[in-house]
Amino acid sequence: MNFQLSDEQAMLRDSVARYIKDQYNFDTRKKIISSEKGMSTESWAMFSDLGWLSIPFSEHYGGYGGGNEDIAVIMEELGKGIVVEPFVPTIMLFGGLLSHCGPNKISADLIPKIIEGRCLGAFAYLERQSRFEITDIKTTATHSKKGWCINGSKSVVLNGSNATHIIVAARTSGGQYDSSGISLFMVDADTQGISILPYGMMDGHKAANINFDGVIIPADALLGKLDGGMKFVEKIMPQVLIGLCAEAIGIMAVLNEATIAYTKTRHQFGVPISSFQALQHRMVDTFMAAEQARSMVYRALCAFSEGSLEVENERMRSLHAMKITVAKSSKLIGEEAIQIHGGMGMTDELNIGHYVKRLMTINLMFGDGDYHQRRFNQISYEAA
Amino acid sequence: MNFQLSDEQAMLRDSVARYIKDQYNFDTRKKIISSEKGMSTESWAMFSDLGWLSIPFSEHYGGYGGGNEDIAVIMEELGKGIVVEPFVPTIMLFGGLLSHCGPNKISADLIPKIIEGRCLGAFAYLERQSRFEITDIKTTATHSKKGWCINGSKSVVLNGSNATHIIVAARTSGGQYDSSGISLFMVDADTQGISILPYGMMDGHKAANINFDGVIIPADALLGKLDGGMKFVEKIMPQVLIGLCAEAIGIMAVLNEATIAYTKTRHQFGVPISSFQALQHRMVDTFMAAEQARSMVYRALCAFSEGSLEVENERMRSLHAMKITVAKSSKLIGEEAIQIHGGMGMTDELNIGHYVKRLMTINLMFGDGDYHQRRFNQISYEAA
Amino acid sequence: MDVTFTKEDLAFRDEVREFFATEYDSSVAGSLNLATISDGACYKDAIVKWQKKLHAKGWIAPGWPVEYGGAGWSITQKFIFETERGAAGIPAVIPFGISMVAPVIYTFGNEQQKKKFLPRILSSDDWWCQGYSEPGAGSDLAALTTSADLVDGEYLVNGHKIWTSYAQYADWIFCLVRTSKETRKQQGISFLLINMKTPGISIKPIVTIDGRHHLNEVMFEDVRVPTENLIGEQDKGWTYAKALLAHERTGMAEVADSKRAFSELKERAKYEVNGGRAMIDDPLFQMRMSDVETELMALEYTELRVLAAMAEGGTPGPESSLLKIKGTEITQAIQELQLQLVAYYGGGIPSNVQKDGYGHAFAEEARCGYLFGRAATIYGGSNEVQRNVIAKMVLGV
Amino acid sequence: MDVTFTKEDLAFRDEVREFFATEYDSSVAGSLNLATISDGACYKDAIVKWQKKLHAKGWIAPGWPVEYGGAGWSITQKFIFETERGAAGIPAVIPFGISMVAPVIYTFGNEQQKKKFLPRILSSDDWWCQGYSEPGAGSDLAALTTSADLVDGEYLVNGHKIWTSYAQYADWIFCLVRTSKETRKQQGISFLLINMKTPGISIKPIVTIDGRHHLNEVMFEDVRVPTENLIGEQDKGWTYAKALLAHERTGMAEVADSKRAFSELKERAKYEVNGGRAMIDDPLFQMRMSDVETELMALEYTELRVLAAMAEGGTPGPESSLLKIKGTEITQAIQELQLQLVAYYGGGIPSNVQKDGYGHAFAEEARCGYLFGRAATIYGGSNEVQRNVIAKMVLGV
Repeated sequence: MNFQLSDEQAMLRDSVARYIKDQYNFDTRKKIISSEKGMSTESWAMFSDLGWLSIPFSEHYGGYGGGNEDIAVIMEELGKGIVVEPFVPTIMLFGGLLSHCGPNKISADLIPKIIEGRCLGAFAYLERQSRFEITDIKTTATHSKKGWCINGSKSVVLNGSNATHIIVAARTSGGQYDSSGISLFMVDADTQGISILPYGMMDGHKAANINFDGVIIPADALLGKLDGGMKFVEKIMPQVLIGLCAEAIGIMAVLNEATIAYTKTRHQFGVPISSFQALQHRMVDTFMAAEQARSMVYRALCAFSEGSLEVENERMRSLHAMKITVAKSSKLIGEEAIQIHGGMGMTDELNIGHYVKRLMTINLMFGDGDYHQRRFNQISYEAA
Repeated sequence: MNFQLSDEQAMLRDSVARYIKDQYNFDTRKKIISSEKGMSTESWAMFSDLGWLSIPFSEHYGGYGGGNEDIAVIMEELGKGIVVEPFVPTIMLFGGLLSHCGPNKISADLIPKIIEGRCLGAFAYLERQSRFEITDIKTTATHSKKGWCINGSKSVVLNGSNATHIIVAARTSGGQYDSSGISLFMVDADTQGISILPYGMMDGHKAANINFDGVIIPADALLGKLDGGMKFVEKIMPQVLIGLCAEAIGIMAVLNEATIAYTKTRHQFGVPISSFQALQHRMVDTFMAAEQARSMVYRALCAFSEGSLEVENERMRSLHAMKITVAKSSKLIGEEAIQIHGGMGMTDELNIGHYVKRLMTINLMFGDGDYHQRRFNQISYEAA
Repeated sequence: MDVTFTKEDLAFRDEVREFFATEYDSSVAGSLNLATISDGACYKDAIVKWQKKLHAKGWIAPGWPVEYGGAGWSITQKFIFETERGAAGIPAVIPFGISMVAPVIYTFGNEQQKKKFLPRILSSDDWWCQGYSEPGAGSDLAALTTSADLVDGEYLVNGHKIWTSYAQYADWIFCLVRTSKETRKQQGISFLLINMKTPGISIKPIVTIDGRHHLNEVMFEDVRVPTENLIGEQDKGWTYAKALLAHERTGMAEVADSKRAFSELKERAKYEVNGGRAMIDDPLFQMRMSDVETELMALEYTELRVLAAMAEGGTPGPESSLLKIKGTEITQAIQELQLQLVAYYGGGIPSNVQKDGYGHAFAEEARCGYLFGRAATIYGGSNEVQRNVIAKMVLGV
Repeated sequence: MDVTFTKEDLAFRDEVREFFATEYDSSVAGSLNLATISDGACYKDAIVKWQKKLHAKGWIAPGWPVEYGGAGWSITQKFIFETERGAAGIPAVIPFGISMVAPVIYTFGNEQQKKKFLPRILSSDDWWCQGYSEPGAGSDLAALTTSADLVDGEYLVNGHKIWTSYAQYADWIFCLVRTSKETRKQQGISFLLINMKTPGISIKPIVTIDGRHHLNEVMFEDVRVPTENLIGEQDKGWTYAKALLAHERTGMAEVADSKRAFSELKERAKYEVNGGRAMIDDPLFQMRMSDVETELMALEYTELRVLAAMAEGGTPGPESSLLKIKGTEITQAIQELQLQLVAYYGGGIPSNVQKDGYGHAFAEEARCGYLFGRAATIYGGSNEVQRNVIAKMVLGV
């Protein structure tokens, strides 16, 4: 039993850490998020050069063939730099779905391009009404003479405005909440009938609302089986959630360290505020919250590792429990970081608020803590 | 708008406070609870002499004609002495039900005896399976030649072993959970077929499990209307809950004071532990919790006062909210009192644990915090 | 104990409702909503317009002594007014003039100062801001270093104030300044009124984590202030400020506004749906809601108890700190639930997207409310300092 | 990262399961359940009987170095053993001998002491108790005043220990005593082993709020202790005790036992019904359960991380305090839910009523568990002191 990184993983970690330290400081990030694209194409090219974009993809496509642990290693370090480039939407969502749908013509075409940094992807699944139920989909794909015709509106599509390609989850059968009638389609971002409304998220990432108005795509744009889209979404979910939570623990580490450091320099009533026992005990609680969150990420990694003896139900429990714990720890750590930084923590100028806002956004992605707690309760108690 | 006691109420408060200070100290109480009866008949006679037993009863019966506020005044002071005599079961439950069922022969007979201290009462409603649902009643009362025949088992009947008379809630129609098929019956404690198993509760009060095995009682032992028992229970509930919560705020006051005093005398690391900021802030939280609980008791008192403009739903919301808040504050204050007293707080010898155990028992009576929160949610949100 | 309303109280309530319904028209309300709050001039105009209406009615400063323009209301009337204001979704009067500097002026100021300043505060012709905090002196207010030296019969003010709300709109600022260097740091502080148009004053906006401009730094460089602008005695300013602080905290319970915010939350929870079920029907969300609502119901009565005690001649003690702590915690808890309710949409849909109908009607409000709301437990004496205050008073250490 | 089980691990797990199933027979289990715990002799007999079986198997002290009788297990094997023990509802080995005094003896004791004490600890022939706390020195352990003065080649011990668990069963007590009055209070403390049968020792039971007798005061009046019972050097006892403390805390996570308690809770929640609905189906109760269970799932891995780091040669640092804090908080949280589950019946139905079938099968266990469980955050270095420890290590102040 060990929780140590392999030599390769340690190298990967150091590579990301070094890049962020040398080339992605807070000022650089500020410039990137205030640019029109909201991301740096130079950075993205560098990510490709450094091999990070190849990590989860099979050697078959020219990838590194890495697993959840490797993703977690990268994501934790990206979290420390609150990097806004679209690693999650392009590599983990778009790329993940492509990997699982394939091998097929589309994956053979696009995955190498992703690895080379020439294809940016997005996954359009959310709709205005769907909240955290991914299966709540009203957007339709119907047969047409030329292939498929897509109609509907998608909300908060991560990387939606920069993506060259979009995977759209659309209803091909069943009612509004049916999980079995959803199919995935590959759509070129410049196809006629698509209108994209981009905006910046509070975490500095770019997202978009996308309207599909009679968008015609070829018959072979269907990914995998008809009505079988949710199966692929379920397949990528463990890695996506683990990746996001790993990013979160990177952020928590930064926030806790920064807060402790601040209390040592900030003087009130003639002494550093780190000497106030009430604050000390609260910082102990944030320390423990970060450790517990990290343990949960490790637990999920172990549950989904090859050779794990865990039954499916236990794996899913670990996954939900991870998201719940990360949500709670994030909330505590984020709010205490601001509170203990006092007025300074409230300013847009300091980095603290930006780390907190990224934590808040991660909490929202693919279900907040309460959503996962409901699911956890369901499979833990109701089925019992 | 004022929250001050009337002169009469202030006198009543002082009377109870003086009695407890002079004649009901912790050692006296210890002797009382280790006695076989678990109560002091001398104390009870004194309560009668001092007029406390007459407070809620109508002048018509020789009572004082007091209201919820007067009850709250007494109960808060009784709480400060963690008095174990059966004021709640005899005066508020048994007496309350009699008052509301009457005027009739039974109330005209028994209420004066209660006031004189010659009648001790109990209300047998709970059963093994019923948890907090008062309407979950399996005990039956069926017509018999001689009147009614009662069969069933009641659990945790407060004052059950000392009561001369017992009001029994029994099912006269409907299924196990129906609220409309429950009737109340007056039963002499020495009627044939009754077996009583007494025991001490953790709070030092006496309770009993009571078995009714073909107990025959006269036809006129039915209180109020057939199948209408729950109406009376609902009528006494506001006063009962307010009284219990008033007792709780009396206890909270004692615990908080004792804890603060202890921190000033207890030295660790060369200084009084009251100087530790982490403890100070926690004691501020217990102070605030006690104030919030007190405010809720006042709110409920106002909601149920004559002339209140609150609609029924708002009154009930205040009642549930009071029990919820008292439960939460009690838990915090009780646990902190023990924790901050350290090892001493764990001993049976010190009074702290006994105050905490009474708070815990109050929390359980007529629904714990979660039970009331469910009800609160129901009438606040689901009906909305 | 008596909190029932008399006939007169009920008549007063009807009058208040009527006034709000008639006078707080939608054009005013429209300018005050969040979509336009970033337009400062528009925001200020709307506030002033509304406050002038309150003034015309004689209701702008109910808490003042009647002789200076107060309304002479009973506690019950004040409670009714606040409750109705909150229920109508009308913002509270901007506190810096009416509830912060004015009580200091009418309690400790001279006749000339009262005549000069109070009428223009009542009429909202002067917008005031507060110059207390400094970069090195946050919760430790008395550590301030901004100096006012008597030179040629004038005070020469030099220093740096921070976290000054709405200084960008202000005509006047009331400042704590150091007029002598005593050993005890609370001594040697004076209370000075400074015209914001005086040469040497500069303002630097502070953008907060909600992306907006509420706060400022205010710099003083050789700013000349006439001695007639000194309140009371020189070096005694700490006493005046302290009297004000407990007053300020009492007003921080914000029960009426939280009640309004909570009822909005409840309304919204009916229309936010997850998997076909409205959030208001979700047992977990219900519990989160009632956790907050019951705290708020308790705080409403805690506030009434404090107000009633003050009406009996008491002064707000540690209870005022309790109101501040609980009030701000509840405000934040409601903001958290608002944000939780909008889910993804809290992440970042700006108002222009809302207008296009793609977005979410109250997502931006929820996000900015939550983010700027984090300040509530920091300003006005951080909640940590309030806990110290209570500890001192309650524990007697 | 690797936490998967090898074939050998799985074989070991089967062996452990088999051993527990065969050897921990119901007669032992019956004597250990709560109904009889008040019968001290019976309780002690059952414990000793079971521990002797573990000893015979060589599994009584897996954590010891192999040379003294340890099992030489890997971290994974220790984890498996603990997990299976918890799952089987078997109590942990009484720690005072095996995990508390023994590591001090084999690390700092001399050969004679090792030979004399270790075998009888392994065989459970000696029952040990801990003499650390004193009335004036609780969490501030080093403030102890019990003295041991060298007189005629023996230590003459005088003083007063308190909160001593199970002293009523003990053959030996290990004590911290003051052997010289240095200015720094941690100095001048020695680590002394004392036979409980020595004249001058008296025991006074402390009944706790659960109404039971677990704890004691132990008084020493001119108790003569041979110098051969001194561990290591005189006046250096604090160093030895400190090494032990971190060790002790690491064992306080009690994850396996909490998992067992939680699964019992879940089982019981199926049969406790409110208005016809099982509590396990109640959304509020579900949330209370998962709040605790997720914390426990995290703690299980936090503990594994600490153990793995220790196996790599690390020493437990602030993480051991984390395990103690979180472990005890979780234990208490489960106890609270157990108590909540039994509702009214937690109020006080004694076991004799249970037997009559009127009562509630686990009400007394829930009540006493909750009440005595309050001590978990107080003893072993209160959680406040643990937070101070982490603050010091993590903050570096």
